[in-house]
Amino acid sequence: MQHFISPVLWQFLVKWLTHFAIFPPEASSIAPYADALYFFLIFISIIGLGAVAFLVIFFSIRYRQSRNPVATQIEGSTLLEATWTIIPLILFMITFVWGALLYFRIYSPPPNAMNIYVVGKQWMWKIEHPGGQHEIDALHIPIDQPIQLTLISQDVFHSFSVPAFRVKREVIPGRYNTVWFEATKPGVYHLFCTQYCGTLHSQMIGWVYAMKPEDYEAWAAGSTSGHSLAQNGERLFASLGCNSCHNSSPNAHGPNLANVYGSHVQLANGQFVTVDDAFLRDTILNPTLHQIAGYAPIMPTYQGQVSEDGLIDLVEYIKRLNSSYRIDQTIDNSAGQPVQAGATPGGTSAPPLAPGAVKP
Amino acid sequence: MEQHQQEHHHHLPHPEMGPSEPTHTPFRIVSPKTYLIIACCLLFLTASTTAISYVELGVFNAVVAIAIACLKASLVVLFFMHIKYSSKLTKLTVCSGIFTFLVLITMTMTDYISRAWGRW
Amino acid sequence: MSTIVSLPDQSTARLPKVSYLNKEYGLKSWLLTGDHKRIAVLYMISITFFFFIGGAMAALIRLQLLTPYADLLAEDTYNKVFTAHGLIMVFFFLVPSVPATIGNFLIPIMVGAKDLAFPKINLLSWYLYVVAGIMMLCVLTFGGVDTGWTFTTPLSTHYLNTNVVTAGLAVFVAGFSSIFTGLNFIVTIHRMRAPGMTWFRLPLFVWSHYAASILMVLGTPVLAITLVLVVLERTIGIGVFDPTKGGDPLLFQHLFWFYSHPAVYIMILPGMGVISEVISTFSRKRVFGYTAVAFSSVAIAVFGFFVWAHHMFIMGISNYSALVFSLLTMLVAVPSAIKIFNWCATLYKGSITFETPMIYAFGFLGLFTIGGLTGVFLGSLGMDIHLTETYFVVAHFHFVMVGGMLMAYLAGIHFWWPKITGRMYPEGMSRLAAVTTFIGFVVTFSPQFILGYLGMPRRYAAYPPEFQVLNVFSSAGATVLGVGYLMPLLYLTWSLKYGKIAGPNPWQATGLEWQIQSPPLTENFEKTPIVTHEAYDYEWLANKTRNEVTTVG
Amino acid sequence: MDSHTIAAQTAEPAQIELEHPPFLRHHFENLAQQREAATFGMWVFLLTEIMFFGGLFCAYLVFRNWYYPAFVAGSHTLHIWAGTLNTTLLIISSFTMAMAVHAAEVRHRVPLMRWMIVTIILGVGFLCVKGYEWHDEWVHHHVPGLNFSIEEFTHVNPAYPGDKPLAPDMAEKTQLYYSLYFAMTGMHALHMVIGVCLLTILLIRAQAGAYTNGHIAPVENFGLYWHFVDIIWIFLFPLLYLISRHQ
Repeated sequence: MQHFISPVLWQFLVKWLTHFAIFPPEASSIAPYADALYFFLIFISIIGLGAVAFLVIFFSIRYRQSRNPVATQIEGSTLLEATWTIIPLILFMITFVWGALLYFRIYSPPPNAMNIYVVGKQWMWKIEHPGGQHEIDALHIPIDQPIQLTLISQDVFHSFSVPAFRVKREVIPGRYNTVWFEATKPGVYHLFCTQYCGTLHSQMIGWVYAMKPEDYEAWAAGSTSGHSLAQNGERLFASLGCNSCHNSSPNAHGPNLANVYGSHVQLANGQFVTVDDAFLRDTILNPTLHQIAGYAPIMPTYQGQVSEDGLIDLVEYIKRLNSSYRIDQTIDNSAGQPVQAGATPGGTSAPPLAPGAVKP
Repeated sequence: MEQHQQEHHHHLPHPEMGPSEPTHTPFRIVSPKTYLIIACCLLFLTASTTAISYVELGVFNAVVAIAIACLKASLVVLFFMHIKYSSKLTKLTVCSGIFTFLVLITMTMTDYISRAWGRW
Repeated sequence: MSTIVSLPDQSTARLPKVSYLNKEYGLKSWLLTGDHKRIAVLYMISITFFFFIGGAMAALIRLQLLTPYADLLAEDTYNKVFTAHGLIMVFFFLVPSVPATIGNFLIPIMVGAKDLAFPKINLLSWYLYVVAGIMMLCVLTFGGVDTGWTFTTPLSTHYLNTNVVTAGLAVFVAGFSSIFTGLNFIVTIHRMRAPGMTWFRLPLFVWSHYAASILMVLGTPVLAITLVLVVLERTIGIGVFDPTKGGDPLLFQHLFWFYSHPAVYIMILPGMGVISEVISTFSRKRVFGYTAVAFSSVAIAVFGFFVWAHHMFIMGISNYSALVFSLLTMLVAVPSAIKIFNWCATLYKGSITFETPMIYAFGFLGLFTIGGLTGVFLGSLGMDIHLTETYFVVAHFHFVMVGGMLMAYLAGIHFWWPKITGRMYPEGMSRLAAVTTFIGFVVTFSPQFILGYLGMPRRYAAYPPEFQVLNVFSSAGATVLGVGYLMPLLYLTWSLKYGKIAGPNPWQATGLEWQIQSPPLTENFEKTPIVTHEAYDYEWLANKTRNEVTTVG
Repeated sequence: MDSHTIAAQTAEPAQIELEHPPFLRHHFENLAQQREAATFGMWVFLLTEIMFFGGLFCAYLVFRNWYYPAFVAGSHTLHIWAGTLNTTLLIISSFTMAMAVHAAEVRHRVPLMRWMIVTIILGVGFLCVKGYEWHDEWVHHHVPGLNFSIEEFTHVNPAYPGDKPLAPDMAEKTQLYYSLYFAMTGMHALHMVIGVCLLTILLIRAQAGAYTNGHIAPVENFGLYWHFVDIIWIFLFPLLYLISRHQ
């Protein structure tokens, strides 16, 4: 625009030649599978379109009025119609099965996936690594390592999309959604919000930095805020007074939370559920909906009192509680020094958790 | 209900039966007695559904309440709204409405119910 | 058969002395009319008006996307522009396009009736449309609305301060306009058929309108109540869709798409009806497999209600549910495939000419095939994850809605223009317009498939620079497309006064509407016709013409 | 008939004959066709109404499954006598409406008007009871969005001393119960108001004998509408008032 006389057309051609791409980079373990299905679909589309185009063009030439002045009336043909009902049906069924398999591949995280939390808000992505690295509109990940994202929005619908990885998941308020991927090539890839989310929707974009594991380690060590999510969670746990009921004493009012993550618990209504991230979050906000059998419904709701980030901290803390000792320690700490929720006062940083906690 | 059918067929005075009406069905006047009996049934069912709701039946409270409501609605549709005496087309119309409503409910509920089955 | 008016052929044709157009004069005679043909004309004027407003919005969108930055329009303006484009094109153009204009004009004639069953309700439907349209224009004038046409909660309910309530109510009112049109069609097709006009003698145009009407009547009210809940949520905060109050925003998606997916079939089915008529007429051959085409319309209508959640695959509906909806989506694609192949087979051993409507119809066949097949991409669960919410979806539904429905609409307008106005349009110009539209369309929307696979999200006011080249192609195509749409506006208006007199049956088509004068009488038929032949019976037509010649000679 | 002479449908044909009474619209072949079309059209409109309320019922079902205790507590605050009374009123009004249609069918003008007046009175009675209930809910701060408070649900309801008070998080969900309660009963009441207005218009015209000359379609179709509104209430009553009353 500055150079009014600049050869726009030439620039355009240069741009075309240098930037033209038909496919985004295949940078995840899933991408080749998605592309394979895409090629199959393109293939059947070309066949279908080719068939239609051929029939239309051929008949138009062969049976144009000048060549075929009188039409021959034909009622129809059950056999032919059955053919072009069944062939598309078979192709569509293949597509269905193939698509379903791919879907479950994309949405079923492997058990060894490393978990990263993503909070969407108008109009930015807040990425929270368990080790305490906080990022805005950027996501650093190691390659060759399955990454599971736990996604939640604190306001409207967003959608987390990394085209190079061929994954996308709606980020909705009030509920954890998850998606996973395993990057295969180091590089920098687009991260888009694809669900219209208000005025600056088109600026809710960022970058995914896929790094070699050693680079990632270096980045993680250099970018940590000093407090892991679990440590923040512990502080919040104490300041909200959770440990006054959730402790290891035999007459505690609430269930002991040590090792609760991943276990099967029975609810007051008799159902059994597996404790996962979503369950933990929901119980903090709507305890009565998830009343554990054997306990009185006395837990207050924390709806509106804890931000989504705070909830992530709490979830992460509870997830990593593997002995009652930690909770009982928390009681002592909190008795001595009450800590403000969410704040990170300088001198009171809790001792590091179990060695595995900060590990990416 | 069957023994109360003292309704008489009553063709409206139309001299030419339109040849355009292959599915023409005569309109039928239902007797007031039928209406009265249906109204009494409806009132009885109202009383019983209220009464039954005070009896502990577990999940069947809801089932019974809905069943009675459906029964009442059917009586209204069949007799007050003359569906019992109407053409197949009108019957089909009612069914299609109920069908689409059920599609809405069941297909939505497949999502809500199976969400609780856990992730894959 | 004696009932059918015989008129001289086109070369010596005169405009009839009395027709629905000159029966009465004055604005009042139009605004208070009960005549389905006049209401159709009123509708045609109104939807053309909204089409060009929506088109202007599209032009702004394409201009904005010429560069990767939010430079022509600011982000909030851009959001308002694409919302206006979506709302206007969906609810004020596509939904009423073929049914309320061509359908309104032709369905009573095709079934051999004097009017629709409820002329006043028909007029009411138009007035509701006008009221809704005025509300929408008010929305645009007083600051716009930026929800996107999908009204996604909680964005629309809590996070925007534009005219969401007015826009929602406008769509609510427009919905009832559509319901009343559908209701009228259903009753007319069931109850007003002429003697001898059995179901399987009905033109396929009527079948497809019947199917679309079922969708209108059963689907639209769900949208209406959903919008009422959105408005209540926004005004007093009732919380049904608000996650902070325990509501569920996904419930909004369920209810919204319960209508808005069938709405796609409301938009496309009438277009399919037009294509059946046009292809048959210009091949001088009955539609191949009439029954299959007729039943595939009904099958689309029925299956159309079972597939809505394919708009929600990535939103977190249960995986089991996603499986079911994906499977049903694949099934609903089959009837469309049947139709396409049956139309192709209709050409076989026909005697084909290439008048303007036929060119539009060929355009429809190609573009709708692409649109339909890319729909299979999106219905396939795993592929949908990558493609949904990108330009691939934009390209897909534009291929179906614009490449399909708009092509069909233009085919229909050109096909029945002689019947509606009594005059022909300039054939050379119109063929040029048809070809221009086709080329413009392909250039505009094909690059968007690639953009979509590259991952460019929809509804972006600005985008990463590497997507620019394809966007430039798309915008360039849009200018061609714009010319293609302006041309008919000009020459059709011109033809109102200067067009050649068409005569009753310029295409030598078999439909009942072609056996009466053009433009028709207010009551359509001088005497109620008695139908003795099937639809698309060209032998019957040839016989009839021969008899007339012998009688006259 | 010579259709040329008959103007657009707004004008009525001038001559009154047996087979062409003034209420036969020009585009119908005969009365039977007109009456069937009218009835069928009404039924198609009622389909629309089914789906209109269907969306609300769907929402109700979802949230009732999720927040059952809140729905129980919410339901227990409603006056069961009012609900039962209203159901009774509506059923009787449906009966009187059916009788009105019957009176029109047998062409008895005075009974037709009497049954219509009774129906109007019953309809207004229903609305009065409903209005009383709404007022009561307003006083108790049960109106979501406007003056909602969970106060009553976190304490024991004196009418149902057996009910345990709800925990605050569940008590918050009663708001959804009330949202749906007001949306559903509000939509229903709106239909009732429209119904009463229409019936008043019909009554005025019935006085002039408009519906006792064989032209019963308006009365008949209004009857269908009225019965439909009754049916909606027949479902609303157990769904809203009778949740777990035995507790």
